[in-house]
Amino acid sequence: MDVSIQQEDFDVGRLQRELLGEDTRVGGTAVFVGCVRGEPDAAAADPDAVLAMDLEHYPGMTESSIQAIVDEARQRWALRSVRVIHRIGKLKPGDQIVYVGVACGHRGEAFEACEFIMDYLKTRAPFWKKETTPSGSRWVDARDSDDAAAARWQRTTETAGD
Amino acid sequence: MDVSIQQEDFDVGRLQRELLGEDTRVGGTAVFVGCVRGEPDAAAADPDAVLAMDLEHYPGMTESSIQAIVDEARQRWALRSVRVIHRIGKLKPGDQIVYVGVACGHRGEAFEACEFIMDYLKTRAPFWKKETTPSGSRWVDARDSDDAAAARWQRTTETAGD
Amino acid sequence: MIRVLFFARLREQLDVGQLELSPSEAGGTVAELKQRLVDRGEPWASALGADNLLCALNQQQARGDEAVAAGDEVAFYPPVTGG
Amino acid sequence: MIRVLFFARLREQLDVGQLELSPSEAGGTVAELKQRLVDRGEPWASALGADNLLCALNQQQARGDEAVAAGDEVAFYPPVTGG
Repeated sequence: MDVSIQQEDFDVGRLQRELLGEDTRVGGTAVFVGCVRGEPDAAAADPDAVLAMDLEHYPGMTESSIQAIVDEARQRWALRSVRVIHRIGKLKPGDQIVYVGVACGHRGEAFEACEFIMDYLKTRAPFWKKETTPSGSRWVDARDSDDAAAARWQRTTETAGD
Repeated sequence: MDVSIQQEDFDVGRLQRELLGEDTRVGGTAVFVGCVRGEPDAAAADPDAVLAMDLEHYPGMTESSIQAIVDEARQRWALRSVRVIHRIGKLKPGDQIVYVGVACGHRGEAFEACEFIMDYLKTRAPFWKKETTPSGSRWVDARDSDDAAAARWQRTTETAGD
Repeated sequence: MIRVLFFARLREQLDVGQLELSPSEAGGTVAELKQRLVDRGEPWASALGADNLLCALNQQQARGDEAVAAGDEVAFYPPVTGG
Repeated sequence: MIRVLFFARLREQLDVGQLELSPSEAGGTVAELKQRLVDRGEPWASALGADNLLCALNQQQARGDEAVAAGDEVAFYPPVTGG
């Protein structure tokens, strides 16, 4: 199972052991963990401080869209193992949101595949963040920089021609 | 303390908690773990199979050269936290060799800084690997691809002009 | 019937998370289904008029010209912000 | 005295990990120190003649033209293979 959507936190140490398994062809693992940024103690000072975050998603499509991204990564790089976990529900600043871990024979492909999955997840997987601040709650706007990050991989395919 | 050289294994879960700390400005962490590749059970079949590895280093210069790489990364990216661990001595296939972890506000800089540190460590830090195989032991040769990986960062500086 | 889902800001603007339409109510394609909803007036017209709105047919991102039939699931949602 | 270190394959080829030279034995620079060792004949000449050999002065990578003085530490070693 490559993809999990869950409310519970995840244990990066246990995931690392699962990623490596007993596979001695693994030369390296690249792991990204995304966290909720915010200022939990700055509530009084800053009306825009993020006090909490709520993550909504589209059950079913979330899993299948991330699995499609993972499948595409498996076609582009020789992944020996891959794992994606995305949390949903109520989170607070400092909490882990997302885990993307890949194990490969060589470090270059591990870094590339991990960043590819994160960039595509950011622009294709149906999650929506709502922040709670002292002045109320608000939906987070999508960022153009995330679209640009995902578009890089498209250009790579075109210019490389393979 | 950013850099450790040690014989003991390291615990990626504990290191992740240290990397995050209580810093709620961290938006993401990128972590690379390098492992010994080999075929521990293929000894009889393959005279070139790696059965074990011994890592020699230059005490003192190892620490200072990696710290210099970390300092350079800190100048190029806004790292909120960084940790490098490199093991020395006798290792076997599947063992963890190296840990590079960085925590940043945003994922792009976390990925870049982590890969930068690994690429420079590969070409600048005075470690030497000696493999034990069924047909004897041999020093590992340096790879041109590692020099090319490190040279990428040089080009980036030149073309960006900052 | 056709199941229609709304998420995040859009769900709040419409104050509805899902509804069911008969194929004749839905029109023939995803885009026509959306137009039928816009034709209901406010808050549908404004909420579904946002030009960055995305849609999916049976949990695959859709362009709009895909045919919609009984048993299908259609979803409308704002740009995604996970990760 | 000047401390001279050898690592990895080079250490094995020379069968020596470190030695001490007086400033007059060492010559004036890192490159001259290396030449004095090469002049000892085999195995020094072959081992230190490898064209990809690296050197460091006081634990900083060196080019060869750096001056060497009493109390300095000079190291010679093959290309690195850590990570």
